[in-house]
Amino acid sequence: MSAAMVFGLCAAVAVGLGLYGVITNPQPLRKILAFNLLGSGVFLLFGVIARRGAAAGFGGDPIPQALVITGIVVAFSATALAIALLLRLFQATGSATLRADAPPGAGSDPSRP
Amino acid sequence: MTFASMSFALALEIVLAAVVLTGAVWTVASRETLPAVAGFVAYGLLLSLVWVRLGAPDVALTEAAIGSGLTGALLVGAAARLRSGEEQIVMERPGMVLRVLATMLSTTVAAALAASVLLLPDPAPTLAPAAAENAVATSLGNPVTNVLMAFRAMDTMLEKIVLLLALIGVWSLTPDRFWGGRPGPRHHADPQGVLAFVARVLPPVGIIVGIYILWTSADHPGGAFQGGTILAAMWLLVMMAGLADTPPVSERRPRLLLLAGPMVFLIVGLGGLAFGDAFLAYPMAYAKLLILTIEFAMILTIAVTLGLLVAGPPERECGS
Amino acid sequence: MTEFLTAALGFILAILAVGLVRILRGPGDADRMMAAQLIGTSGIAALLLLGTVSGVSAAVDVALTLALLAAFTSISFVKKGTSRFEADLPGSTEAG
Amino acid sequence: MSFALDIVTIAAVSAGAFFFLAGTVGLLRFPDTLTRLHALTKADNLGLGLMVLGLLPRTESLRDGIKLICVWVIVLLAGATVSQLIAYAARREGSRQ
Repeated sequence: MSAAMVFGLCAAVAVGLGLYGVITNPQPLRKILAFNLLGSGVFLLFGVIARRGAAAGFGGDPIPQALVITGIVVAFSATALAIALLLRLFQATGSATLRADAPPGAGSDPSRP
Repeated sequence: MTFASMSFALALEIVLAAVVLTGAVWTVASRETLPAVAGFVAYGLLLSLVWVRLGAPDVALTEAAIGSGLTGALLVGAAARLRSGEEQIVMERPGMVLRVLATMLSTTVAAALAASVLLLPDPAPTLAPAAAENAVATSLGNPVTNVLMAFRAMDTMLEKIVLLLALIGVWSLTPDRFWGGRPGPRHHADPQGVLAFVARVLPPVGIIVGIYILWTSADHPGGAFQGGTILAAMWLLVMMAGLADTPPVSERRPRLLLLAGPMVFLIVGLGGLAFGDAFLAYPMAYAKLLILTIEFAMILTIAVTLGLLVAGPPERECGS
Repeated sequence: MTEFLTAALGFILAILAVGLVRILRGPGDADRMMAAQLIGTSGIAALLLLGTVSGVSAAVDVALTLALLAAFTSISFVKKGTSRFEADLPGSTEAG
Repeated sequence: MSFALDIVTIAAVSAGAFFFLAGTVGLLRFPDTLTRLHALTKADNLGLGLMVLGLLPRTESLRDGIKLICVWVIVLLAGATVSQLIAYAARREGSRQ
């Protein structure tokens, strides 16, 4: 049992938890949170693979590490866009639900004068 | 290293993983949104400890800056705005069947991943020697910067364009009558108060640290994203304290800054096509200079892009 | 020495876990924010210890970044979390 | 010399850990928000400060030492601000009930 192994198992559990949250949580914001959790688990798996490839005097294989850095930035972009969409939905309908048959809420749409 | 200290280190890693997973469980399980967000931020913070332990301080920096810090601020803002609609949704909990199925599916996925972690090939495949061999080409000491800026520079350039596209997507959600206006609410605070004080004292320190993180990335962990994120956070702090307002999205200066990084990257890339072997091929003698030029243009672009992404779409007219 | 610092690190992680439980239980928003602050500070302490234990000197840079971003996040957490107290109205954020 | 520095490290890190413990116990056991806040600031100021002091002899260069102290100063500044904001929010919450 090595350090990489411990964190690899930790990553697998994080992915499972994230997946469960994405499916079962009714609030869209919580789904976004859970999706980020899932993504961070995947990044951690990359980190474990990078750690196992430590060679040539480096603490880990730099290629997976660089991929994770790019991945974190892209995940942030996607999260920002998802949150903007969600807030717009809330503004337009007065509720932040994904149900199609939701009753129209009391929210006011500022685009309508 | 003796056996005793080995197991001591292993115990530490198990404790760390357990605390990380506590944060993760609670992010999913908490009933209210704001504590769930706080849990996620704590999880991100602990994850950067894990990255340090995995020998990846570059990733730890990114996780601390973007993954935990800026994402946290974004989520906190959204959670605070959505609070009034929360009670209604809590009612629509999914049924028993769905929850059992979801549990089975996620357990299966987690188990499969765990099995594949345990069955990873030995010795592990690695590109580290190749990265070390080719480091001469750029004369940079940090292998991750080498990969990001030279070996896989195309990915990094496209990633910047993804950031820009996300911002365009966010802006396109603007209600018609606010188009070209200012993002976010106008914050007011007592100019003599503690928030205004910290927003005057912290940003100079933050700017120095941000530039230092970029400057040190040639040979030590760091980089333009990490530095740019710190700059963005300082800018947002100043706006939150009401010392400055968000710029209208129709203004020319922020738009030029948004484009500066990708444009410099593209010009250098095309220069490689004209004078070198391929797109983004740096001539060996100028490699370090060109990479640093791109990174300095990048840090400004990243700071402005991230700041505006967190600020959201315009929701006021220019004057108000 | 490494053993001692590792033990100290384990202790700080335990403190951090207690902070997590505190956010979970609440009861008030103020308690949750205090717990968040405790998590930030103990996380930074843990990072500094971990850097020394693991021999990663760049951990100090990570700690610097974390200190700045944690400051930013906890300030926005407190400000947004207290928005029901209308913290955005002029002059209402501070006691003055 | 190195023995003396080891003693400094052990003493300061232990004292720092003690203040972290004190702050946490206070956060859990003290009766109201303001006293809990008082306990918490001990962890911020003294806990982390003593940890930094203890780790200073372990740093490899002067630059790392300066950065360590910077970390502490930033946390102090942020902690003081956040405590003020929390205290103010708590006072308003209390006066409204």
